[in-house]
Amino acid sequence: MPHPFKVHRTAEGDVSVLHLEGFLDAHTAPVFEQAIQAELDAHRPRIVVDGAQLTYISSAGLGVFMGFIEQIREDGGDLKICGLSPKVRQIFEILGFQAIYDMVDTVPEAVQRFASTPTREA
Amino acid sequence: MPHPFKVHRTAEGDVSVLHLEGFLDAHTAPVFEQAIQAELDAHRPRIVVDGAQLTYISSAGLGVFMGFIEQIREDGGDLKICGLSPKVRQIFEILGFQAIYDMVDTVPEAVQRFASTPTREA
Amino acid sequence: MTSLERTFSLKVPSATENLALIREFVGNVGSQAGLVEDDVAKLELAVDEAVANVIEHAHGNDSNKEVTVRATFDTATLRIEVVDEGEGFDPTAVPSTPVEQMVHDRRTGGLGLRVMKSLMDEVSYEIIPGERNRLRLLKRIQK
Amino acid sequence: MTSLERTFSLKVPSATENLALIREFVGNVGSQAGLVEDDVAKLELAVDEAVANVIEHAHGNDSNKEVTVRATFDTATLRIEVVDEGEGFDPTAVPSTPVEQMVHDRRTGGLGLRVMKSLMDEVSYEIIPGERNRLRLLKRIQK
Ligand SMILES: Nc1ncnc2c1ncn2[C@@H]1O[C@H](COP(=O)(O)OP(=O)(O)O)[C@@H](O)[C@H]1O
Ligand SMILES: Nc1ncnc2c1ncn2[C@@H]1O[C@H](COP(=O)(O)OP(=O)(O)O)[C@@H](O)[C@H]1O
Repeated sequence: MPHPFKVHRTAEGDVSVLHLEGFLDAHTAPVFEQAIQAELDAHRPRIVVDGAQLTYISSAGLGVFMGFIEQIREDGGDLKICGLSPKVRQIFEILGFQAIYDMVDTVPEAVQRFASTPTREA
Repeated sequence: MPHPFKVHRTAEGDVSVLHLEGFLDAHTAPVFEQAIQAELDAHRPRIVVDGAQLTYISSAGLGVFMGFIEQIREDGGDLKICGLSPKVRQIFEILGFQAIYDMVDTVPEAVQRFASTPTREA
Repeated sequence: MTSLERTFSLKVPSATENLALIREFVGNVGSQAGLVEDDVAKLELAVDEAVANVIEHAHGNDSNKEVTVRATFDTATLRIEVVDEGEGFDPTAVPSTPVEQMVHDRRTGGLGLRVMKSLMDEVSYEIIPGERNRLRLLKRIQK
Repeated sequence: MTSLERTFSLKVPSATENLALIREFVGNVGSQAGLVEDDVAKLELAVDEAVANVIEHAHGNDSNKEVTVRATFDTATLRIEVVDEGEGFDPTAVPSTPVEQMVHDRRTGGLGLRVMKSLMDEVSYEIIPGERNRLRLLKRIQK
Protein backbone atom coordinates (compact mmCIF):
# COMPACT_ATOMS: atom_id res chain seq x y z
CA MET A 1 0.00 0.00 0.00
CA PRO A 2 2.21 2.80 -1.19
CA HIS A 3 1.24 6.43 -0.40
CA PRO A 4 -2.01 5.84 1.43
CA PHE A 5 -2.21 9.48 2.51
CA LYS A 6 -1.54 12.78 0.77
CA VAL A 7 -1.85 16.51 1.53
CA HIS A 8 -2.39 18.88 -1.37
CA ARG A 9 -2.23 22.66 -0.77
CA THR A 10 -4.18 25.41 -2.49
CA ALA A 11 -4.81 29.04 -1.43
CA GLU A 12 -7.79 31.40 -1.41
CA GLY A 13 -6.38 34.87 -0.72
CA ASP A 14 -4.57 34.63 2.60
CA VAL A 15 -6.36 31.40 3.53
CA SER A 16 -4.42 28.17 3.01
CA VAL A 17 -6.51 25.14 2.07
CA LEU A 18 -5.02 21.75 2.90
CA HIS A 19 -6.81 18.98 1.02
CA LEU A 20 -6.37 15.64 2.77
CA GLU A 21 -6.67 12.40 0.83
CA GLY A 22 -6.65 8.80 1.99
CA PHE A 23 -5.84 7.27 5.35
CA LEU A 24 -4.70 9.44 8.25
CA ASP A 25 -3.34 7.14 10.95
CA ALA A 26 -0.31 6.88 13.24
CA HIS A 27 1.84 6.13 10.20
CA THR A 28 0.76 9.09 8.09
CA ALA A 29 0.02 11.69 10.79
CA PRO A 30 3.57 13.15 10.56
CA VAL A 31 2.86 14.14 6.94
CA PHE A 32 -0.15 16.18 8.06
CA GLU A 33 1.78 17.59 11.00
CA GLN A 34 4.51 18.84 8.70
CA ALA A 35 1.97 20.42 6.36
CA ILE A 36 0.47 22.46 9.19
CA GLN A 37 3.88 23.33 10.62
CA ALA A 38 4.88 24.64 7.17
CA GLU A 39 1.89 27.03 7.20
CA LEU A 40 2.82 28.32 10.65
CA ASP A 41 6.48 28.69 9.66
CA ALA A 42 5.36 30.77 6.67
CA HIS A 43 3.14 32.92 8.92
CA ARG A 44 -0.08 31.69 7.31
CA PRO A 45 -2.24 30.76 10.29
CA ARG A 46 -5.59 30.98 8.43
CA ILE A 47 -6.07 27.33 7.52
CA VAL A 48 -8.92 25.32 6.04
CA VAL A 49 -8.61 21.55 6.19
CA ASP A 50 -10.63 19.97 3.40
CA GLY A 51 -11.49 16.39 4.35
CA ALA A 52 -13.68 15.55 1.35
CA GLN A 53 -11.19 12.90 0.16
CA LEU A 54 -10.25 11.74 3.65
CA THR A 55 -11.26 8.09 3.86
CA TYR A 56 -10.15 7.32 7.37
CA ILE A 57 -8.88 8.98 10.54
CA SER A 58 -7.57 7.53 13.79
CA SER A 59 -6.73 9.30 17.04
CA ALA A 60 -3.21 9.96 15.80
CA GLY A 61 -4.71 12.17 13.09
CA LEU A 62 -7.08 13.82 15.54
CA GLY A 63 -4.09 14.52 17.75
CA VAL A 64 -2.59 16.73 15.03
CA PHE A 65 -5.72 18.90 15.02
CA MET A 66 -5.62 19.01 18.82
CA GLY A 67 -1.95 19.84 19.16
CA PHE A 68 -1.85 22.81 16.78
CA ILE A 69 -5.05 24.74 17.34
CA GLU A 70 -3.80 26.85 20.27
CA GLN A 71 -0.69 27.92 18.37
CA ILE A 72 -2.73 28.71 15.26
CA ARG A 73 -5.12 30.93 17.24
CA GLU A 74 -2.26 32.56 19.11
CA ASP A 75 -0.81 33.46 15.75
CA GLY A 76 -4.08 35.22 14.90
CA GLY A 77 -5.51 32.52 12.69
CA ASP A 78 -7.85 29.57 12.94
CA LEU A 79 -8.29 26.07 11.58
CA LYS A 80 -11.64 25.30 10.00
CA ILE A 81 -12.65 21.84 8.85
CA CYS A 82 -14.89 21.06 5.88
CA GLY A 83 -16.14 18.25 3.69
CA LEU A 84 -15.90 15.39 6.18
CA SER A 85 -17.77 12.24 5.20
CA PRO A 86 -20.32 11.09 7.80
CA LYS A 87 -18.04 8.18 8.71
CA VAL A 88 -15.06 10.42 9.47
CA ARG A 89 -17.17 13.17 11.05
CA GLN A 90 -18.53 10.60 13.50
CA ILE A 91 -15.04 10.10 14.93
CA PHE A 92 -14.54 13.85 15.43
CA GLU A 93 -17.88 13.96 17.23
CA ILE A 94 -17.20 10.98 19.49
CA LEU A 95 -14.38 13.06 20.95
CA GLY A 96 -16.36 16.30 21.13
CA PHE A 97 -14.26 18.09 18.52
CA GLN A 98 -17.30 19.94 17.17
CA ALA A 99 -17.09 22.16 20.29
CA ILE A 100 -13.53 23.15 19.42
CA TYR A 101 -13.43 23.41 15.63
CA ASP A 102 -15.61 25.16 13.11
CA MET A 103 -16.88 22.36 10.89
CA VAL A 104 -18.74 23.23 7.67
CA ASP A 105 -19.67 21.46 4.45
CA THR A 106 -17.62 23.07 1.70
CA VAL A 107 -14.32 24.87 1.11
CA PRO A 108 -16.03 28.17 0.10
CA GLU A 109 -18.10 28.13 3.28
CA ALA A 110 -14.98 27.50 5.33
CA VAL A 111 -13.07 30.28 3.60
CA GLN A 112 -16.08 32.59 4.08
CA ARG A 113 -15.90 31.97 7.84
CA PHE A 114 -12.59 33.77 7.95
CA ALA A 115 -14.30 36.89 6.59
CA SER A 116 -17.13 36.82 9.14
CA THR A 117 -15.36 35.40 12.22
CA PRO A 118 -11.63 35.80 11.66
CA THR A 119 -10.62 34.08 14.89
CA ARG A 120 -12.59 32.00 17.29
CA GLU A 121 -12.15 32.04 21.05
CA ALA A 122 -10.03 29.10 22.12
CA MET B 1 -15.96 -9.58 1.51
CA PRO B 2 -19.53 -10.51 0.69
CA HIS B 3 -20.42 -11.59 -2.86
CA PRO B 4 -17.05 -11.24 -4.47
CA PHE B 5 -18.26 -12.93 -7.68
CA LYS B 6 -21.43 -12.74 -9.75
CA VAL B 7 -22.77 -14.12 -13.02
CA HIS B 8 -25.39 -12.09 -14.87
CA ARG B 9 -27.13 -13.64 -17.94
CA THR B 10 -28.38 -11.89 -21.07
CA ALA B 11 -29.30 -13.33 -24.49
CA GLU B 12 -28.69 -12.36 -28.12
CA GLY B 13 -31.02 -14.53 -30.21
CA ASP B 14 -30.07 -18.11 -29.38
CA VAL B 15 -26.73 -17.09 -27.92
CA SER B 16 -26.51 -16.89 -24.13
CA VAL B 17 -24.17 -14.25 -22.77
CA LEU B 18 -22.80 -14.85 -19.27
CA HIS B 19 -21.32 -11.69 -17.80
CA LEU B 20 -18.79 -12.48 -15.08
CA GLU B 21 -18.00 -9.94 -12.38
CA GLY B 22 -15.44 -9.97 -9.60
CA PHE B 23 -13.19 -12.73 -8.33
CA LEU B 24 -13.38 -16.22 -9.80
CA ASP B 25 -11.45 -18.54 -7.50
CA ALA B 26 -11.86 -21.95 -5.84
CA HIS B 27 -14.54 -20.46 -3.61
CA THR B 28 -16.66 -18.93 -6.35
CA ALA B 29 -16.03 -21.37 -9.23
CA PRO B 30 -19.14 -23.44 -8.33
CA VAL B 31 -21.32 -20.39 -9.08
CA PHE B 32 -19.88 -20.20 -12.60
CA GLU B 33 -20.13 -23.97 -13.01
CA GLN B 34 -23.83 -23.89 -12.17
CA ALA B 35 -24.42 -21.04 -14.60
CA ILE B 36 -22.94 -23.04 -17.48
CA GLN B 37 -24.68 -26.22 -16.40
CA ALA B 38 -27.99 -24.32 -16.45
CA GLU B 39 -27.39 -23.34 -20.09
CA LEU B 40 -26.66 -26.95 -21.06
CA ASP B 41 -29.70 -28.22 -19.14
CA ALA B 42 -31.84 -25.73 -21.08
CA HIS B 43 -30.29 -26.89 -24.38
CA ARG B 44 -28.58 -23.56 -25.02
CA PRO B 45 -25.02 -24.58 -25.89
CA ARG B 46 -24.16 -21.34 -27.75
CA ILE B 47 -22.43 -19.43 -24.97
CA VAL B 48 -20.47 -16.21 -24.80
CA VAL B 49 -18.58 -15.54 -21.59
CA ASP B 50 -18.10 -11.81 -21.11
CA GLY B 51 -15.11 -11.22 -18.83
CA ALA B 52 -15.04 -7.42 -19.02
CA GLN B 53 -15.85 -7.11 -15.31
CA LEU B 54 -13.82 -10.14 -14.26
CA THR B 55 -11.13 -8.82 -11.91
CA TYR B 56 -9.38 -12.06 -11.11
CA ILE B 57 -9.23 -15.71 -12.12
CA SER B 58 -7.38 -18.68 -10.61
CA SER B 59 -6.97 -22.20 -11.98
CA ALA B 60 -10.23 -23.24 -10.33
CA GLY B 61 -12.03 -20.80 -12.64
CA LEU B 62 -10.03 -21.93 -15.65
CA GLY B 63 -10.97 -25.50 -14.77
CA VAL B 64 -14.65 -24.65 -15.33
CA PHE B 65 -13.87 -23.53 -18.89
CA MET B 66 -11.79 -26.68 -19.42
CA GLY B 67 -14.31 -29.13 -18.03
CA PHE B 68 -17.31 -28.00 -20.06
CA ILE B 69 -16.03 -27.23 -23.55
CA GLU B 70 -16.23 -30.81 -24.89
CA GLN B 71 -19.82 -31.20 -23.74
CA ILE B 72 -20.77 -27.81 -25.17
CA ARG B 73 -19.32 -28.68 -28.58
CA GLU B 74 -20.87 -32.15 -28.51
CA ASP B 75 -24.21 -30.43 -27.96
CA GLY B 76 -23.60 -28.44 -31.15
CA GLY B 77 -22.56 -25.21 -29.49
CA ASP B 78 -19.40 -23.43 -28.49
CA LEU B 79 -18.06 -21.20 -25.73
CA LYS B 80 -16.48 -17.94 -26.83
CA ILE B 81 -14.69 -15.60 -24.49
CA CYS B 82 -14.60 -11.81 -24.76
CA GLY B 83 -13.61 -8.68 -22.93
CA LEU B 84 -10.79 -10.07 -20.79
CA SER B 85 -8.51 -7.48 -19.20
CA PRO B 86 -4.84 -7.93 -20.07
CA LYS B 87 -4.17 -9.15 -16.52
CA VAL B 88 -6.78 -11.92 -16.71
CA ARG B 89 -6.02 -12.76 -20.34
CA GLN B 90 -2.40 -13.35 -19.37
CA ILE B 91 -3.47 -16.25 -17.15
CA PHE B 92 -5.48 -17.87 -19.94
CA GLU B 93 -2.44 -17.57 -22.19
CA ILE B 94 0.03 -18.99 -19.67
CA LEU B 95 -1.96 -22.21 -19.93
CA GLY B 96 -2.34 -22.11 -23.71
CA PHE B 97 -6.12 -21.58 -23.60
CA GLN B 98 -6.00 -19.33 -26.68
CA ALA B 99 -5.49 -22.52 -28.75
CA ILE B 100 -8.73 -23.98 -27.41
CA TYR B 101 -11.13 -21.05 -27.06
CA ASP B 102 -12.15 -18.28 -29.42
CA MET B 103 -11.15 -15.10 -27.58
CA VAL B 104 -12.31 -11.74 -28.95
CA ASP B 105 -12.67 -8.19 -27.65
CA THR B 106 -16.39 -7.47 -27.42
CA VAL B 107 -19.72 -9.22 -26.91
CA PRO B 108 -21.00 -8.32 -30.43
CA GLU B 109 -17.84 -9.78 -31.99
CA ALA B 110 -18.25 -12.95 -29.94
CA VAL B 111 -21.93 -13.29 -30.89
CA GLN B 112 -21.00 -12.65 -34.53
CA ARG B 113 -18.61 -15.59 -34.43
CA PHE B 114 -21.55 -17.94 -33.99
CA ALA B 115 -22.92 -16.71 -37.34
CA SER B 116 -19.63 -17.24 -39.20
CA THR B 117 -18.21 -20.33 -37.43
CA PRO B 118 -21.06 -21.98 -35.53
CA THR B 119 -18.92 -24.69 -33.98
CA ARG B 120 -15.21 -25.06 -33.72
CA GLU B 121 -13.34 -28.36 -33.91
CA ALA B 122 -12.46 -29.57 -30.46
CA MET C 1 -18.17 -31.49 11.46
CA THR C 2 -17.75 -27.77 11.68
CA SER C 3 -17.29 -25.97 14.97
CA LEU C 4 -19.12 -22.70 15.43
CA GLU C 5 -16.06 -20.71 16.35
CA ARG C 6 -13.56 -19.36 13.82
CA THR C 7 -10.13 -18.02 14.72
CA PHE C 8 -7.82 -15.92 12.57
CA SER C 9 -4.44 -14.62 13.55
CA LEU C 10 -1.96 -12.23 12.07
CA LYS C 11 1.60 -11.52 13.18
CA VAL C 12 3.50 -8.60 11.67
CA PRO C 13 6.55 -6.46 12.46
CA SER C 14 5.75 -3.81 15.06
CA ALA C 15 5.71 -0.79 12.75
CA THR C 16 3.04 1.76 11.91
CA GLU C 17 3.38 1.04 8.20
CA ASN C 18 1.59 -2.23 8.96
CA LEU C 19 -1.51 -0.58 10.44
CA ALA C 20 -3.19 -0.51 7.03
CA LEU C 21 -2.64 -4.24 6.55
CA ILE C 22 -4.00 -4.93 10.03
CA ARG C 23 -7.10 -2.84 9.36
CA GLU C 24 -7.78 -4.78 6.18
CA PHE C 25 -7.33 -8.05 8.03
CA VAL C 26 -9.79 -7.22 10.80
CA GLY C 27 -12.13 -5.62 8.29
CA ASN C 28 -12.24 -8.84 6.28
CA VAL C 29 -12.77 -10.96 9.37
CA GLY C 30 -15.46 -8.56 10.61
CA SER C 31 -17.35 -8.79 7.33
CA GLN C 32 -17.10 -12.56 7.36
CA ALA C 33 -18.39 -12.59 10.94
CA GLY C 34 -21.48 -10.74 9.73
CA LEU C 35 -20.88 -7.30 11.23
CA VAL C 36 -22.76 -4.51 9.48
CA GLU C 37 -20.62 -2.09 7.48
CA ASP C 38 -20.65 0.61 10.14
CA ASP C 39 -19.50 -1.85 12.80
CA VAL C 40 -16.74 -3.13 10.52
CA ALA C 41 -15.44 0.45 10.29
CA LYS C 42 -15.60 0.79 14.08
CA LEU C 43 -13.75 -2.48 14.54
CA GLU C 44 -10.99 -1.40 12.15
CA LEU C 45 -10.50 1.85 14.04
CA ALA C 46 -10.53 0.27 17.49
CA VAL C 47 -7.94 -2.32 16.49
CA ASP C 48 -5.83 0.37 14.81
CA GLU C 49 -5.82 2.28 18.12
CA ALA C 50 -4.92 -0.84 20.08
CA VAL C 51 -2.07 -1.80 17.77
CA ALA C 52 -0.77 1.78 17.44
CA ASN C 53 -0.47 1.84 21.24
CA VAL C 54 1.45 -1.41 21.27
CA ILE C 55 3.82 -0.20 18.54
CA GLU C 56 4.48 3.12 20.25
CA HIS C 57 4.14 2.52 23.98
CA ALA C 58 4.82 -1.17 24.52
CA HIS C 59 7.41 -1.77 21.81
CA GLY C 60 8.94 1.72 21.60
CA ASN C 61 8.75 1.74 17.79
CA ASP C 62 11.20 -1.16 17.56
CA SER C 63 10.22 -2.88 14.33
CA ASN C 64 12.19 -5.97 15.23
CA LYS C 65 9.41 -6.72 17.70
CA GLU C 66 6.19 -8.29 16.51
CA VAL C 67 2.51 -7.58 17.06
CA THR C 68 -0.05 -10.37 17.07
CA VAL C 69 -3.71 -9.75 16.44
CA ARG C 70 -6.09 -12.64 16.98
CA ALA C 71 -9.75 -12.50 15.97
CA THR C 72 -12.34 -15.09 16.99
CA PHE C 73 -16.00 -15.05 16.19
CA ASP C 74 -19.08 -17.16 16.61
CA THR C 75 -22.61 -16.19 15.66
CA ALA C 76 -23.00 -13.75 18.56
CA THR C 77 -19.71 -11.95 19.13
CA LEU C 78 -16.41 -11.02 17.57
CA ARG C 79 -13.47 -10.89 19.95
CA ILE C 80 -10.06 -9.38 19.22
CA GLU C 81 -6.91 -9.93 21.25
CA VAL C 82 -3.84 -7.80 20.87
CA VAL C 83 -0.84 -9.07 22.79
CA ASP C 84 2.33 -7.16 23.58
CA GLU C 85 5.51 -7.96 25.51
CA GLY C 86 6.05 -4.48 26.86
CA GLU C 87 6.23 -3.39 30.47
CA GLY C 88 2.52 -2.95 30.83
CA PHE C 89 0.69 0.01 32.29
CA ASP C 90 -2.26 0.79 34.49
CA PRO C 91 -5.18 1.52 32.19
CA THR C 92 -7.29 2.74 35.13
CA ALA C 93 -4.69 5.44 35.73
CA VAL C 94 -5.07 6.97 32.28
CA PRO C 95 -6.82 10.30 33.01
CA SER C 96 -10.03 11.19 31.21
CA THR C 97 -9.05 14.81 30.70
CA PRO C 98 -11.67 16.87 28.82
CA VAL C 99 -10.57 17.61 25.24
CA GLU C 100 -10.81 21.35 25.91
CA GLN C 101 -8.08 20.92 28.53
CA MET C 102 -6.02 18.71 26.21
CA VAL C 103 -6.26 21.38 23.50
CA HIS C 104 -5.09 23.95 26.01
CA ASP C 105 -2.14 21.70 26.93
CA ARG C 106 -1.33 21.24 23.22
CA ARG C 107 -1.52 17.47 23.61
CA THR C 108 -1.04 15.49 20.42
CA GLY C 109 -2.07 12.18 21.95
CA GLY C 110 -4.15 10.64 24.67
CA LEU C 111 -7.30 9.94 22.66
CA GLY C 112 -6.82 6.27 21.73
CA LEU C 113 -8.34 4.56 24.74
CA ARG C 114 -11.49 6.68 24.72
CA VAL C 115 -11.93 6.00 21.00
CA MET C 116 -11.71 2.24 21.61
CA LYS C 117 -14.15 2.41 24.50
CA SER C 118 -16.75 4.34 22.55
CA LEU C 119 -16.56 2.02 19.53
CA MET C 120 -16.49 -1.41 21.16
CA ASP C 121 -18.96 -3.16 23.44
CA GLU C 122 -16.20 -4.24 25.83
CA VAL C 123 -12.58 -3.23 26.27
CA SER C 124 -10.43 -4.96 28.89
CA TYR C 125 -6.76 -5.29 29.69
CA GLU C 126 -5.03 -8.23 31.30
CA ILE C 127 -1.63 -7.03 32.43
CA ILE C 128 0.88 -9.61 33.63
CA PRO C 129 3.95 -7.46 34.32
CA GLY C 130 7.14 -8.67 32.72
CA GLU C 131 5.28 -11.43 30.92
CA ARG C 132 2.62 -10.20 28.55
CA ASN C 133 -0.18 -7.72 28.29
CA ARG C 134 -3.35 -8.60 26.53
CA LEU C 135 -5.99 -6.19 25.34
CA ARG C 136 -9.36 -7.69 24.51
CA LEU C 137 -11.98 -5.95 22.42
CA LEU C 138 -15.46 -7.35 22.03
CA LYS C 139 -18.11 -6.40 19.52
CA ARG C 140 -21.56 -7.99 19.53
CA ILE C 141 -22.87 -9.01 16.14
CA GLN C 142 -26.18 -7.27 15.34
CA LYS C 143 -28.82 -9.66 14.07
CA MET D 1 18.59 -1.28 15.09
CA THR D 2 16.52 -2.63 12.28
CA SER D 3 17.18 -5.99 10.67
CA LEU D 4 16.81 -6.19 6.92
CA GLU D 5 14.39 -9.08 6.97
CA ARG D 6 10.67 -8.72 7.65
CA THR D 7 8.34 -11.61 8.43
CA PHE D 8 4.55 -11.64 8.33
CA SER D 9 2.33 -14.57 9.11
CA LEU D 10 -1.33 -15.30 8.80
CA LYS D 11 -3.28 -18.28 10.13
CA VAL D 12 -6.88 -18.81 9.05
CA PRO D 13 -9.45 -21.62 8.99
CA SER D 14 -8.88 -23.96 6.05
CA ALA D 15 -11.80 -22.84 3.88
CA THR D 16 -11.99 -21.38 0.39
CA GLU D 17 -13.95 -18.38 1.65
CA ASN D 18 -10.65 -17.21 3.16
CA LEU D 19 -8.77 -17.17 -0.14
CA ALA D 20 -9.74 -13.54 -0.73
CA LEU D 21 -8.37 -12.50 2.67
CA ILE D 22 -5.15 -14.41 1.99
CA ARG D 23 -4.72 -12.73 -1.40
CA GLU D 24 -5.11 -9.31 0.19
CA PHE D 25 -2.57 -10.23 2.85
CA VAL D 26 0.11 -11.36 0.41
CA GLY D 27 -0.74 -8.48 -1.91
CA ASN D 28 -0.11 -5.99 0.88
CA VAL D 29 3.12 -7.65 1.90
CA GLY D 30 4.22 -7.85 -1.74
CA SER D 31 3.63 -4.11 -2.22
CA GLN D 32 5.50 -3.34 0.95
CA ALA D 33 8.37 -5.53 -0.24
CA GLY D 34 8.61 -3.37 -3.33
CA LEU D 35 7.27 -5.77 -5.96
CA VAL D 36 5.93 -4.05 -9.08
CA GLU D 37 2.16 -4.19 -9.54
CA ASP D 38 2.28 -6.99 -12.09
CA ASP D 39 4.41 -9.12 -9.77
CA VAL D 40 2.07 -8.43 -6.85
CA ALA D 41 -0.77 -9.86 -8.97
CA LYS D 42 1.33 -12.91 -9.83
CA LEU D 43 2.18 -13.45 -6.18
CA GLU D 44 -1.47 -13.27 -5.16
CA LEU D 45 -2.42 -15.87 -7.75
CA ALA D 46 0.44 -18.24 -6.94
CA VAL D 47 -0.37 -18.16 -3.22
CA ASP D 48 -4.07 -18.62 -3.97
CA GLU D 49 -3.19 -21.78 -5.93
CA ALA D 50 -0.95 -23.05 -3.14
CA VAL D 51 -3.54 -22.47 -0.43
CA ALA D 52 -6.44 -23.79 -2.53
CA ASN D 53 -4.46 -27.05 -2.91
CA VAL D 54 -3.92 -27.28 0.84
CA ILE D 55 -7.60 -26.65 1.57
CA GLU D 56 -8.78 -29.21 -0.96
CA HIS D 57 -6.10 -31.89 -1.15
CA ALA D 58 -4.23 -31.74 2.15
CA HIS D 59 -7.10 -30.81 4.48
CA GLY D 60 -10.02 -32.33 2.56
CA ASN D 61 -12.11 -29.16 2.94
CA ASP D 62 -12.21 -29.56 6.72
CA SER D 63 -12.56 -25.99 7.95
CA ASN D 64 -11.60 -27.00 11.49
CA LYS D 65 -8.06 -27.31 10.15
CA GLU D 66 -5.92 -24.23 9.72
CA VAL D 67 -3.71 -22.88 6.98
CA THR D 68 -0.63 -20.83 7.76
CA VAL D 69 0.94 -18.51 5.22
CA ARG D 70 4.26 -16.95 6.12
CA ALA D 71 5.90 -14.22 4.03
CA THR D 72 9.46 -13.00 4.50
CA PHE D 73 11.25 -10.41 2.46
CA ASP D 74 14.52 -8.57 2.34
CA THR D 75 15.64 -6.16 -0.36
CA ALA D 76 16.25 -8.91 -2.93
CA THR D 77 13.58 -11.59 -2.56
CA LEU D 78 10.15 -12.31 -1.20
CA ARG D 79 9.61 -15.84 0.07
CA ILE D 80 6.30 -17.45 0.92
CA GLU D 81 5.80 -20.63 2.90
CA VAL D 82 2.54 -22.51 3.01
CA VAL D 83 2.46 -25.34 5.50
CA ASP D 84 -0.06 -28.18 5.68
CA GLU D 85 -0.50 -31.20 7.91
CA GLY D 86 -1.89 -33.47 5.23
CA GLU D 87 -0.50 -36.77 4.00
CA GLY D 88 1.76 -35.18 1.47
CA PHE D 89 2.16 -36.13 -2.18
CA ASP D 90 4.85 -36.52 -4.77
CA PRO D 91 4.95 -33.29 -6.76
CA THR D 92 7.30 -34.84 -9.32
CA ALA D 93 4.60 -37.41 -10.09
CA VAL D 94 2.03 -34.79 -11.10
CA PRO D 95 1.76 -35.30 -14.88
CA SER D 96 2.25 -32.35 -17.23
CA THR D 97 -0.57 -33.39 -19.52
CA PRO D 98 -1.13 -30.99 -22.45
CA VAL D 99 -4.27 -28.86 -21.95
CA GLU D 100 -5.72 -30.23 -25.21
CA GLN D 101 -5.67 -33.68 -23.61
CA MET D 102 -7.12 -32.36 -20.35
CA VAL D 103 -9.96 -30.71 -22.30
CA HIS D 104 -10.59 -34.03 -24.03
CA ASP D 105 -10.68 -35.76 -20.63
CA ARG D 106 -13.08 -33.10 -19.32
CA ARG D 107 -10.75 -32.35 -16.43
CA THR D 108 -11.82 -29.54 -14.14
CA GLY D 109 -8.54 -29.36 -12.24
CA GLY D 110 -4.86 -30.07 -12.53
CA LEU D 111 -3.70 -26.59 -13.53
CA GLY D 112 -2.58 -25.17 -10.19
CA LEU D 113 1.00 -26.36 -10.07
CA ARG D 114 1.79 -25.19 -13.57
CA VAL D 115 0.27 -21.78 -12.81
CA MET D 116 2.50 -21.43 -9.73
CA LYS D 117 5.59 -22.50 -11.63
CA SER D 118 5.04 -20.04 -14.44
CA LEU D 119 4.42 -17.10 -12.07
CA MET D 120 7.14 -17.59 -9.47
CA ASP D 121 10.92 -17.66 -9.78
CA GLU D 122 11.17 -20.79 -7.63
CA VAL D 123 8.64 -23.36 -6.41
CA SER D 124 9.73 -26.17 -4.12
CA TYR D 125 8.10 -28.71 -1.84
CA GLU D 126 9.52 -30.19 1.34
CA ILE D 127 7.42 -33.22 2.17
CA ILE D 128 7.93 -34.89 5.55
CA PRO D 129 5.27 -37.63 5.47
CA GLY D 130 3.03 -37.74 8.51
CA GLU D 131 4.61 -34.60 9.90
CA ARG D 132 4.25 -31.57 7.68
CA ASN D 133 4.50 -30.47 4.10
CA ARG D 134 5.92 -27.13 3.21
CA LEU D 135 5.59 -25.37 -0.10
CA ARG D 136 8.00 -22.52 -0.73
CA LEU D 137 7.50 -19.89 -3.38
CA LEU D 138 10.17 -17.35 -4.19
CA LYS D 139 9.86 -14.13 -6.17
CA ARG D 140 12.83 -11.92 -6.88
CA ILE D 141 12.26 -8.21 -6.38
CA GLN D 142 12.92 -6.25 -9.57
CA LYS D 143 15.10 -3.21 -9.02
N1 LIG E 1 -0.02 -1.32 25.15
C1 LIG E 1 0.40 -0.34 25.99
N2 LIG E 1 1.55 -0.49 26.68
C2 LIG E 1 1.98 0.47 27.52
N3 LIG E 1 1.34 1.64 27.72
C3 LIG E 1 0.20 1.88 27.06
C4 LIG E 1 -0.33 0.91 26.16
N4 LIG E 1 -1.48 1.40 25.67
C5 LIG E 1 -1.66 2.61 26.23
N5 LIG E 1 -0.66 2.92 27.07
C6 LIG E 1 -0.52 4.13 27.91
O1 LIG E 1 -1.79 4.75 28.03
C7 LIG E 1 -1.75 6.10 27.56
C8 LIG E 1 -3.05 6.50 26.89
O2 LIG E 1 -3.20 5.81 25.69
P1 LIG E 1 -4.15 6.38 24.55
O3 LIG E 1 -5.43 6.84 25.18
O4 LIG E 1 -4.27 5.37 23.50
O5 LIG E 1 -3.43 7.68 23.99
P2 LIG E 1 -2.02 7.85 23.26
O6 LIG E 1 -1.59 6.50 22.82
O7 LIG E 1 -2.29 8.75 22.14
O8 LIG E 1 -1.13 8.46 24.29
C9 LIG E 1 -0.55 6.16 26.66
O9 LIG E 1 0.00 7.45 26.57
C10 LIG E 1 0.40 5.17 27.33
O10 LIG E 1 1.10 5.78 28.38
N1 LIG F 1 -0.80 -29.64 -0.62
C1 LIG F 1 -1.11 -30.79 -1.26
N2 LIG F 1 -1.34 -31.93 -0.55
C2 LIG F 1 -1.65 -33.08 -1.19
N3 LIG F 1 -1.75 -33.20 -2.53
C3 LIG F 1 -1.53 -32.11 -3.28
C4 LIG F 1 -1.21 -30.86 -2.70
N4 LIG F 1 -1.05 -29.97 -3.71
C5 LIG F 1 -1.26 -30.62 -4.84
N5 LIG F 1 -1.54 -31.93 -4.63
C6 LIG F 1 -1.79 -32.98 -5.65
O1 LIG F 1 -1.25 -32.54 -6.88
C7 LIG F 1 -2.28 -32.55 -7.90
C8 LIG F 1 -2.08 -31.42 -8.87
O2 LIG F 1 -2.30 -30.17 -8.23
P1 LIG F 1 -2.68 -28.90 -9.12
O3 LIG F 1 -1.77 -28.82 -10.29
O4 LIG F 1 -2.67 -27.72 -8.22
O5 LIG F 1 -4.13 -29.17 -9.70
P2 LIG F 1 -5.52 -29.36 -8.90
O6 LIG F 1 -5.33 -28.90 -7.50
O7 LIG F 1 -6.48 -28.53 -9.66
O8 LIG F 1 -5.83 -30.83 -9.02
C9 LIG F 1 -3.58 -32.47 -7.14
O9 LIG F 1 -4.67 -33.00 -7.85
C10 LIG F 1 -3.26 -33.25 -5.86
O10 LIG F 1 -3.41 -34.63 -6.10
